[in-house]
Amino acid sequence: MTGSNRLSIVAAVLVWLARAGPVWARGPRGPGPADWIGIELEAVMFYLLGGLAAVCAVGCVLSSRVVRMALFLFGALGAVAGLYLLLHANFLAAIQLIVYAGGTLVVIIFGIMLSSASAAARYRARPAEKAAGAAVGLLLLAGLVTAVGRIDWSEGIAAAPSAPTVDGLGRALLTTYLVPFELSSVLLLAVMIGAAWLAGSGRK
Amino acid sequence: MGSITLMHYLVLGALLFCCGLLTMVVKRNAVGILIGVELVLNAANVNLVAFGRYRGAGIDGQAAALFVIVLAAAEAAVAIAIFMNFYRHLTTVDVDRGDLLRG
Amino acid sequence: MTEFTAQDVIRPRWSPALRARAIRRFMLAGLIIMIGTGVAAVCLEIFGRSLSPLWLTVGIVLPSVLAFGALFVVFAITAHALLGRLLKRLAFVLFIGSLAGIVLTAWGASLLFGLVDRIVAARPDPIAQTIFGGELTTDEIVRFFAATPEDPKALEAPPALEFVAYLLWPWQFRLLRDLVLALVILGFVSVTASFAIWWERKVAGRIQSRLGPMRVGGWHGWAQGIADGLKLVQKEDIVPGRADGPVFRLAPYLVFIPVLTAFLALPFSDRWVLRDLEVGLVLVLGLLGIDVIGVILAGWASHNKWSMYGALRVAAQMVSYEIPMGMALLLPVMAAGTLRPGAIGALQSGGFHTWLAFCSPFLFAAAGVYFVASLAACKRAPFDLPEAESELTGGFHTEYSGFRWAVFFFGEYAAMFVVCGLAVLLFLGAWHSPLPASWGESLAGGSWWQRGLYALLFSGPAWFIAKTYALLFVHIWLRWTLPRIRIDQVMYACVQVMLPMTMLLLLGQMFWQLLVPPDGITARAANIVCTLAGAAIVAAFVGTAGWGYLNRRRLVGPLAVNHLPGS
Amino acid sequence: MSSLELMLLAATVIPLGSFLLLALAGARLGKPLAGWVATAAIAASCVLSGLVVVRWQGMDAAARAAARSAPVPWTVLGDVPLEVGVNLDGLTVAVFFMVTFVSTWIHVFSIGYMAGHSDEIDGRSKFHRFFAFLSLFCFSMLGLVIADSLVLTFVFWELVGLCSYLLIGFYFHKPSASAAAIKAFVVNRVGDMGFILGLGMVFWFLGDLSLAGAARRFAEACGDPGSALRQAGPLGLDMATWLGLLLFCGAVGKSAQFPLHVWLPDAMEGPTPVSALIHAATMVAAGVYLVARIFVLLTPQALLVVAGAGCITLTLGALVAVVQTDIKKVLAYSTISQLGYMMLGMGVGAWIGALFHLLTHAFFKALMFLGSGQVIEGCHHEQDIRRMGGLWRRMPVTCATFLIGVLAIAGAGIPGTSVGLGGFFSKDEILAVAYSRVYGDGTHGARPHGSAAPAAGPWAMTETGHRSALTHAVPGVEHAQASAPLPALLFWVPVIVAYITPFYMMRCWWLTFMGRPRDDHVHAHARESALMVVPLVVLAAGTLVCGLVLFRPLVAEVAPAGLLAPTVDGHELHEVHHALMPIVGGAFVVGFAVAIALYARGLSLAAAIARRLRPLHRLLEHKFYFDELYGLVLVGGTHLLKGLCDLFDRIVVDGIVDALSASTVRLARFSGRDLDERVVDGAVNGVGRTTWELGGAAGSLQTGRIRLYILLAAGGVTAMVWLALAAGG
Repeated sequence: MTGSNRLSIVAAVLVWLARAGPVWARGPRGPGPADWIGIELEAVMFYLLGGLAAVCAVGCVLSSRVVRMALFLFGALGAVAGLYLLLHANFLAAIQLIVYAGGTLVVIIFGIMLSSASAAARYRARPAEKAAGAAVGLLLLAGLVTAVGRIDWSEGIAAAPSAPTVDGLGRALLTTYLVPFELSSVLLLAVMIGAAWLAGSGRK
Repeated sequence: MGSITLMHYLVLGALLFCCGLLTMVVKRNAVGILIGVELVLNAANVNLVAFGRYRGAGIDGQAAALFVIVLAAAEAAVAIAIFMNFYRHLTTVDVDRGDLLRG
Repeated sequence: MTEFTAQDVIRPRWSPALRARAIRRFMLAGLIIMIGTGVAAVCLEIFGRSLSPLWLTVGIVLPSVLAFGALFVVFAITAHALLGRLLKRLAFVLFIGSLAGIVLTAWGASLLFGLVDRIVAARPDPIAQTIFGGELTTDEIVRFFAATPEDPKALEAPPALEFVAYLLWPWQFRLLRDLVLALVILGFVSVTASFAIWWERKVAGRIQSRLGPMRVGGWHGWAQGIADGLKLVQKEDIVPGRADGPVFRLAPYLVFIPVLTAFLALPFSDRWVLRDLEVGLVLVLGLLGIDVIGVILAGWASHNKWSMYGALRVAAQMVSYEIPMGMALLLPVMAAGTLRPGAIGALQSGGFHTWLAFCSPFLFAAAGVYFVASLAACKRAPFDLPEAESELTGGFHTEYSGFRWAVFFFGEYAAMFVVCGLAVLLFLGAWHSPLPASWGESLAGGSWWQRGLYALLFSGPAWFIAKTYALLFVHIWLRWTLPRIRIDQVMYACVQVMLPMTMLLLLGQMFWQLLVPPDGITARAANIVCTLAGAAIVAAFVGTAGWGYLNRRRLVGPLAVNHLPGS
Repeated sequence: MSSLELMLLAATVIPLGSFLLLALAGARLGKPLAGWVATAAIAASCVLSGLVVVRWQGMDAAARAAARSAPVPWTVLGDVPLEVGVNLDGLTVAVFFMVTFVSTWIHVFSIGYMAGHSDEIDGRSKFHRFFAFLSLFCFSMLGLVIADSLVLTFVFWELVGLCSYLLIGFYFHKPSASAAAIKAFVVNRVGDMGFILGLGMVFWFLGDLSLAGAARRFAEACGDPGSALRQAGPLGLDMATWLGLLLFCGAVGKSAQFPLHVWLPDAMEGPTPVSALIHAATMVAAGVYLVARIFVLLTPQALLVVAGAGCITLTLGALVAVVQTDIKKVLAYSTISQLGYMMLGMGVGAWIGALFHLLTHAFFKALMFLGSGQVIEGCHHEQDIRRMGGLWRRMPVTCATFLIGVLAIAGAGIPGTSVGLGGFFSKDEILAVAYSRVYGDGTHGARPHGSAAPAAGPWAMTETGHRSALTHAVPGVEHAQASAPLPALLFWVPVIVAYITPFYMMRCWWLTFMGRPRDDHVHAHARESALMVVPLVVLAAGTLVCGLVLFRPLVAEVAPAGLLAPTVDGHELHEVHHALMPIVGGAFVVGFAVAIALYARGLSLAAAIARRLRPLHRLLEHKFYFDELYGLVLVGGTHLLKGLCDLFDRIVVDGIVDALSASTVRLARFSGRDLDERVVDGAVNGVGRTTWELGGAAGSLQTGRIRLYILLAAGGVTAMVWLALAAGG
């Protein structure tokens, strides 16, 4: 195949694509949001991210090494952060990254390292337990999905897309949610002291 | 056609929730249980934010999710501290060994 | 940890035969996927079926990504095998070429984007949207070029424009734009890292009264960084026998990718930014926080006690220092009232004295605190305990070698660039020059060369990069002049010194903003004092360097002097 | 704000700054430096307040009124505005200056005193902590002085109490010190409880929490026979009286008046400078100051109670002081006694006299406490005067200055002339007013003004019988005893005590400094500290001049600024003085003479007398058994309450239960045995057995394995979800 041939094929494909437009854009469509995430792209991103989250969650259940579980959890957290972005909760996504992925997960990994007698130590559950757990989990999943599926959720898609969330969230935290906000600060303080005491109490 | 509705998020939330629950049931490592809890909390958070977006609850869903994240961080810190003590006393993190309170 | 023999540790990985087989397999897989996807698409096209997003994702998007991934792997393996030797010969050309390529790509891409955006805006039917942004047909592009002011909808078009239209059409899709810009950023990071490696070695040499690398590439060994990179790429890929393989291999990318992603929201100028996100600062901070996980996992997966200790230290240190760092960042955020990097940068356009660091004494102090905390968060000396070579033989990357090790270092230098960039963005005037903005007002709206001059002299990516490199230089400088401190001192400095200090600063700034009227005499006096102090620091910085240069004969040995420029 | 107010405010805040500095960085300042920081702060305050005094003296009435600016609104409680301002008048200025001046020299003294004392607790120096507390105390006290609203007063009042607690318990590792601190705190709380109730009444009835506003509203309310304040309250007193009495409760606690005086002697556990500063010069005076400020809120009945409490207190204190052997305890009881004088003065209407006495007393009592501190410090923490004696050789300056203090407290002066020490004037003034209230004809009030209004208003009798400014008080008010003469005891008891006072003070001084050394060991080591002598001399000088130069006019000037009668008729006062001269003029000579005669030859004569009067002596030695009484009443009361509860339980509750059970028994019999045994017992046993077995089953589930619990919970949730689904169709 000569070079010119190859070029012509590419050009033909391009022309075809340009004239026809993408395959997947053919259906009836309404007016989409003005921002760059179109409805369909949002859907694609949802399936990608949701799939990642689901795969990671299942990986969490199935993997036997706790470090791998932490890794899968990391994946799930990142995917959920992406879902927050899709849901126009930008600030929450960033916070998810900072607090969950950057803080909580580090604490968990720290805990894994400090508490494992050997790197390969694994505790396997008995098959009966696994079976029971799987049965209960699947039944519950089936029940929840059935319950969700009974209702028609298609109405009431959010009308207002991306209002600035930082501003609104900040205002809400200092007005409507002032009491929980303050309480959670107190809780954090208590936790800080408590965790320090708990962790330090053993080594007198 | 095919656009994402609240149902999609709810199903995903249910899946994450069940996975978290299963993790808690199946893992004998204490940290594994903690990881399961985090998954469950994330599932709840996805639902909260999705409801907030699709049911016009405005910022409320996000605020609640924010509190959940904060609580999860606090919970993880305390849990890890407890596991440290557990490990110090029993030299293992196998939660099945922590059955001193059995009836 | 148990004893190993060499046979346990080293697992032979790579041979030409293996390589060829891998290339064949990946290529085959990629081709099959692509063909399959194409056939499916054509079938769908023929039968006129539309797809739901789920099947779209599963059937088309995911296979496309996988196919591209497979082909990229083929490309990487081939490049690794073949280009290595080639690169060695053409190092200079490649370096300059890549530099120019990056700049040109960025520039050209932004021009193209601008053009396409204008076409989209000029289009009669702006409502119709497609999956990737705008359903711009080639006809419309041709029509746009053919249009004259008198007749905006002229249909007759010169045939040459048809070809241009095909070239322009893909650029309307945001995904493609992002891909291009991501490549630019990747290139920029690589160039920065390889340059910084050389720079660091040169600075170290000069500080230690020696020359540093002098041979590779000719002029002062400038190609040393590239040569190092090539050497590392070509090294044997070693995974310790008892390491946790997948985690071990994954860890370097967990360090590198978040830092790379942080460039997503880092503005090089008001328009040279990938996404000027509303929560950009928090996102950058979060992404910087994530790379701890990669480091810890690297240490853990190595199955080596030095790595493990290094990892534990990293976890403690980086997580701790993120708090003062984040809190110091809160001060300019409070002063600017926004988390959007672009908005914060735009605030400081008035010249040296309007930079946020000089707006109040607390911001001035916060700039210093932030800088120290960022040193620690980047594991740089004097806080480089996690990889203290005299205690831990390298810390978390003890077991790493070759390409993965290089990825760690790329990640580290990229992180340094990001934290310094944040400092520049938040405290030191972002992309604006120190010159007062009023001087350049006539240039800003002039002809193209005047605007170019304006961009060069008053605001633009050049200034941002220059200032960031200056801070980067301070990072390097400190590393070779300050002794390393103990880990308990590191933690003490964070928890008992920097944390309370940042809290006090935060409180102080709060009261400052509440109580001091922004145009009052107090604010002005503070502004003047801080500006003078900042100018004095810069002057001292330059003066020290100049003094060192003038006294180089006393400071550096004769061998070095003979090779110094200007001798 | 006027510059004067600003200066006062600054003088108040400076010690707070010093406190913050010492609290944050005191440990780094080190041992002497921290003390000097605090001293410098309070000295700066003193200089500022001195300037204020000088400028105040140079102003005429209009300028003084103009110098006072309107208070700043702070917040609104309900619909009552809460305003903050500086209560700028002559009394404030005088007391402010007194507090800062005395405090300054006590600070200086403290540096010397604490240098010789162990200030280490748990191996760490707490020197800076002492001065931090002192600074905080000064801030609170000064804030109390300048506060112009009852709420602010209460805030600083409590702060003062807190500082007192901290300083008494400074050596908190000593059980006695910490017990004394707690006692002081708790006893004060009792008084403050009344204070806060009184505040509530002010809030409720008057609706204005500023001093001036409350007074105005009070006057209006009392003028109106239908107002709520005129309603009868408990014990036949009206609400107005109760309001005043409750407010007075706070003063009772803080000024150690009769029922609540027990904490003050114990408070001597604190370091001696603390005793001088807090429990002699300033804090205890705060109670009197408070009464002076709320004087206009006190009805005649309330004033009578105040006078009564003061009278009891002054007697009690003086009698107990006679037998005390601990030098600080003697001074403590004499303080109680003198505070009683002040309260008595307040109660009989000698407003100016009482405050005058407060100021002079602050000087000479601080002087004597510091002197005792010098003695204690010099004698290596020996506090028992029986083991001292002959110290005048070793401590000449202390001896001389202490003597000046003794003369002052005894009211020494040349009768019939204007030559005398502070106590001579102030105490006599109180007695003179009491005399005129007891034996006056009640018509004094009409004379100076020549006013047509009859002197029948409830607030008519103040000072020398002049009418208060509240002449609009309606004549029809039913306060029969308002114009009636006071009981004669209120005059005669203080007069008798005026003879006792010089006796016990001279006893103390003589036993300490004169005579032969009774303990060679103590005597041999006694020495004077140079740094500590300076404050003694300064305060002695102050004691000598303060009575004449400064305070009387300053205090008297308050009247125009406040709500009291504008004039003090010097002429009439002199008349009464002259009348009194034969009664008390020579009291100090008599007292001194008796004391010297008793103790000139050591302790033997006194011991013999004590043996003869053993019951009385023991009564006095045990301080009238107040502590024991309180212990008995409080502890016994608790027991009594317990007994009552027990009785209630046994009679009422048990009775009900017994009655129920009896009726149940009858019912059971009535229902028949078969039914009961077969059906009911069977059911009960069945339930029991089932429960037991279920419990066993559940117990086997109780494995202690958390995962199983989670699984079970999840299973339960699953079941519920499916049930709900099934139910929902």
